[in-house]
Amino acid sequence: MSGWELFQLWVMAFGTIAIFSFLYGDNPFYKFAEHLFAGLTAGYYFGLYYDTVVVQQLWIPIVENSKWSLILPGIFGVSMFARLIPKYSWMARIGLAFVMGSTAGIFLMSELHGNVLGQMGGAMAIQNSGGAPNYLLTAIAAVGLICTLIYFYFSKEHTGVLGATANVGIWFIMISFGAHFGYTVMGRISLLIG
Amino acid sequence: MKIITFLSTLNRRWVYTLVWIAVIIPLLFPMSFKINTTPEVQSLYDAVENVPDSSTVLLTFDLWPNALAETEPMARTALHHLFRKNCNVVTLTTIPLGGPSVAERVTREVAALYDKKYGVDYVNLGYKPNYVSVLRGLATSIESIYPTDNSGTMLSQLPLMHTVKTYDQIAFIFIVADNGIVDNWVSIVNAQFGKKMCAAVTSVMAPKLYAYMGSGQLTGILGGMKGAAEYEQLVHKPGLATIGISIQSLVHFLIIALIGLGNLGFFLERRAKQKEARG
Amino acid sequence: MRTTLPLILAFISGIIMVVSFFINPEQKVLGDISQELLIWASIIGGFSFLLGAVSITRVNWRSYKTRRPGWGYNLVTIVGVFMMAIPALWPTSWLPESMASLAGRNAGSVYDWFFLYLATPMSQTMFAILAFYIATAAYRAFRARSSQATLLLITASIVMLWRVPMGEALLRVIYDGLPEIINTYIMAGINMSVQRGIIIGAALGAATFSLRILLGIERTYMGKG
Amino acid sequence: MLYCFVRHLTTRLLTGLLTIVALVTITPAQICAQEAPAGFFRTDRINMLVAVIFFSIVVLIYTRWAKQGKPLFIRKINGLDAVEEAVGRATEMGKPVLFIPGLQEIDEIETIAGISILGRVAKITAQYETPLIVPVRYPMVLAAGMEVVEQAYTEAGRQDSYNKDTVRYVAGDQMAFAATVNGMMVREKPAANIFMGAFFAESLLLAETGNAVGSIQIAGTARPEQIPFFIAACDYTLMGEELYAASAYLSHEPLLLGGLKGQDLMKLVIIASIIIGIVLTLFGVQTTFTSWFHQ
Repeated sequence: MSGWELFQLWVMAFGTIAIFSFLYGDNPFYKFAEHLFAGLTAGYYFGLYYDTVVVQQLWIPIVENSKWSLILPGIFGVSMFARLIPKYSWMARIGLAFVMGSTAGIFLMSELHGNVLGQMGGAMAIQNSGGAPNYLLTAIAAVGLICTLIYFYFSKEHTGVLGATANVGIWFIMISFGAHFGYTVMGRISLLIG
Repeated sequence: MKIITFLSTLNRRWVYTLVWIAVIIPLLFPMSFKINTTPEVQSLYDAVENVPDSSTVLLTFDLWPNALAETEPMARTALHHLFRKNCNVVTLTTIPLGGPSVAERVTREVAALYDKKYGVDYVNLGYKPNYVSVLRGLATSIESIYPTDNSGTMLSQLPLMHTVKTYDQIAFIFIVADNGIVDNWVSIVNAQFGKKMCAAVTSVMAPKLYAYMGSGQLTGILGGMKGAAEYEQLVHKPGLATIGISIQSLVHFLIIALIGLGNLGFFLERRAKQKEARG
Repeated sequence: MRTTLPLILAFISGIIMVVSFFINPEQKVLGDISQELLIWASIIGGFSFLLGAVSITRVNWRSYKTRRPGWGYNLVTIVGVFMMAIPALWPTSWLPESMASLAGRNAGSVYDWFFLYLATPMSQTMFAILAFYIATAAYRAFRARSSQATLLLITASIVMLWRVPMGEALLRVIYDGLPEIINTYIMAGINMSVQRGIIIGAALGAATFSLRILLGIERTYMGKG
Repeated sequence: MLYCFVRHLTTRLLTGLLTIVALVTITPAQICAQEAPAGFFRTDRINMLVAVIFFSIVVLIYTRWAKQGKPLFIRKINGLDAVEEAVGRATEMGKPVLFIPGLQEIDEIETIAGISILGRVAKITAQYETPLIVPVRYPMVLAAGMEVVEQAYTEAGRQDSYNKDTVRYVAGDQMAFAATVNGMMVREKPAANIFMGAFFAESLLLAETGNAVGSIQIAGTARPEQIPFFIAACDYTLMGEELYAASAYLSHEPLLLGGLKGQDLMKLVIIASIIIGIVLTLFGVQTTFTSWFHQ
């Protein structure tokens, strides 16, 4: 173990112990590590966004491939910094409009097409397990889906038939959340062991 | 009555020490149990096996630094599996913190074992903001979204990128993620461009993906350290996950015991109160 | 003008995306416009993240300047920012050949070293702490208060047993096919159908939210003034 | 009882179903099953065109009805009675109520829902003059929170008893926020803790300390991975969309109300289509209807 590797080990140990100390109560040692981590993250973002956006997405295409049209998004991007000055903060909205508009356009399509229609297609097919069609599983899948949707139906009081289906729905939901609970606990423990 | 007082006043520090013990014992005396494969992991393995050899596969590192214990073993095993099949690997990430650095480091380490050359056999495109632009934009032209790779070399100088222009030249997408990005890969890329894909995710994210598995939008799921351990068995590359999963067993028993004990105390207290109310 | 122009731009860029979904990819004209819009959204998005990093530094700098209580910690944050940012932005040409790899963001740079040996362990430990909280919560907080919570805790215990090799072996002792039944009927059956219901519900919610942004009905993202 | 359920369905659902069934019959099967054809328009995505147009019409109609003040019924979310009950208990014991509107910025939907529920809780605490504590994590959420609480106190005619630091900015960082709020819980010993909004891993920390202090806890969040913890650790939990329904029910804000009602009708149409689809598939009838939903 060379001196340099020992130093590296010490630095990692410092980070780990400083954060673990929070278990035994909030202390200045933890506060120091916490604030250092916040700084490192912000610094990481500085380096990353300057390099991947300003240099790689703007400077190189303009200089190398002379793609002058990229100057416009560059200007809108810089106008985002107007948000720091309250008086001119409205200027940042133009750039934001492009981002929000295009993202909303894509999501409107992908959520309906990929998620709603895609999942409905899956719900109509015969579920198979171990290669063979499994009709019990198909029944469970159909009943579970319909009851879950009914449980999250708010336009009518949960009484009568609607109430009964919603009740079945809550039992399905509790089992699913139980499984989710087990998986989450498992995940947290793996992070401790890792 | 004595049990109730003991149960309700157990100090949290005791519980912490119990957890430490439950982690350290299996480290000292390793116990190994047979890890059998669940259907989701088997169909993921088969899907990657069916990818034609020496075709190009997109491997994503959509992961933050905090869940590397679960996601890094999956990425490593996937790289072993793909390089063994002589596939070209293009890596990218939609996560700003950690994604680019981990993709760079892990891919280079595993590629060195198979003496793969950067630029010819594998390329790291790195990170670009606004994941929606990346997922949707790669369908039309990779070069327009990624003018250069992660270290700033122009794509025109990388031989592999001369042939790989859009999703059409990519045979399979292997997603490694610890957040909800898999939903977007499925609802944008799989639904609109029909790319076959599978997802290796942290345990927290796994239960949701069964719905995508059921509708055939995903061809396989690796869930948390257990999924990673099964995949390592199938690829015959036992690594961090196989060791980790055996340690985990004892802590799981501890948690279940704690829930049971806690509820025991709760019921005894409630019965005692009811007796008092009646008495 | 301050509110109508952004709304019109948001509508136009949204409609371009919607229409390009229905138009054949071979159509050059619209294909290029939508691709160009995606690149713009990515670049502008990058600047807004850069703004985030700037404002964190500014907030800490101001509380350090005004000596607000705990200003020492704010100084630590500012030092952290520049510890990472300066080596990453340092042009390699200003360094002698031997030390060139220290600049920039690649493996072997100071930036990467700080990320690997300082930021990553801290962030991993922050999440590892949660394992302890789960243990104490399992003991002190998770109560079978109602029949629903009881069902949740029972299913959770079964799944936790099933997901671990030792636990799975125990389940096989009870009944050999039990792990497979758990996987098929609990995970790929009940859990799958409920997750499907939640995905459909969430997708409808997201689509409604996107529709409102597109038509300019939803304006909270523009903030006051 | 069954009759009213069916009647309720037919008045609105019929229109939705009729449009889908009509369109299904006129578009012959072969158009839908084709690869992306040459022509200008992707005819293989007609099903999406119908879905988007139908969805947009439904949501926009309901939003307009809501804006016009039409009476749109939303069932009372039973988590809300628990909230009123908890505040009542806090008043009897003369102990404060602690409310956290989630841990995210103001532009997140969950935080907006949390703030509107805060408005309702503040109105009750104003009437009973119960002390209220609202720790927040971001300056913008602080501003919105103060606005809502002050307005609630004025509406309840208790302008004088409103004090400025009910809503307080605690800390920016996730773990530091949890630690400080835990300190508050142990010191103030609130009778009721209400967590409404987006929560992450630290939700466990808050719920557990609240348990130790012995307060009634009611939580509401839309994040599926946090809901199980809240169910196990709190007395009552609003799950996923219930959080949004509760805020729409309370605030009657046209945007929220319209959207929710539109999504409800879509759910009915989806359930009906799935039932038709399964019946057709079971009988092995591969019609245009089922082919619509396969990518």
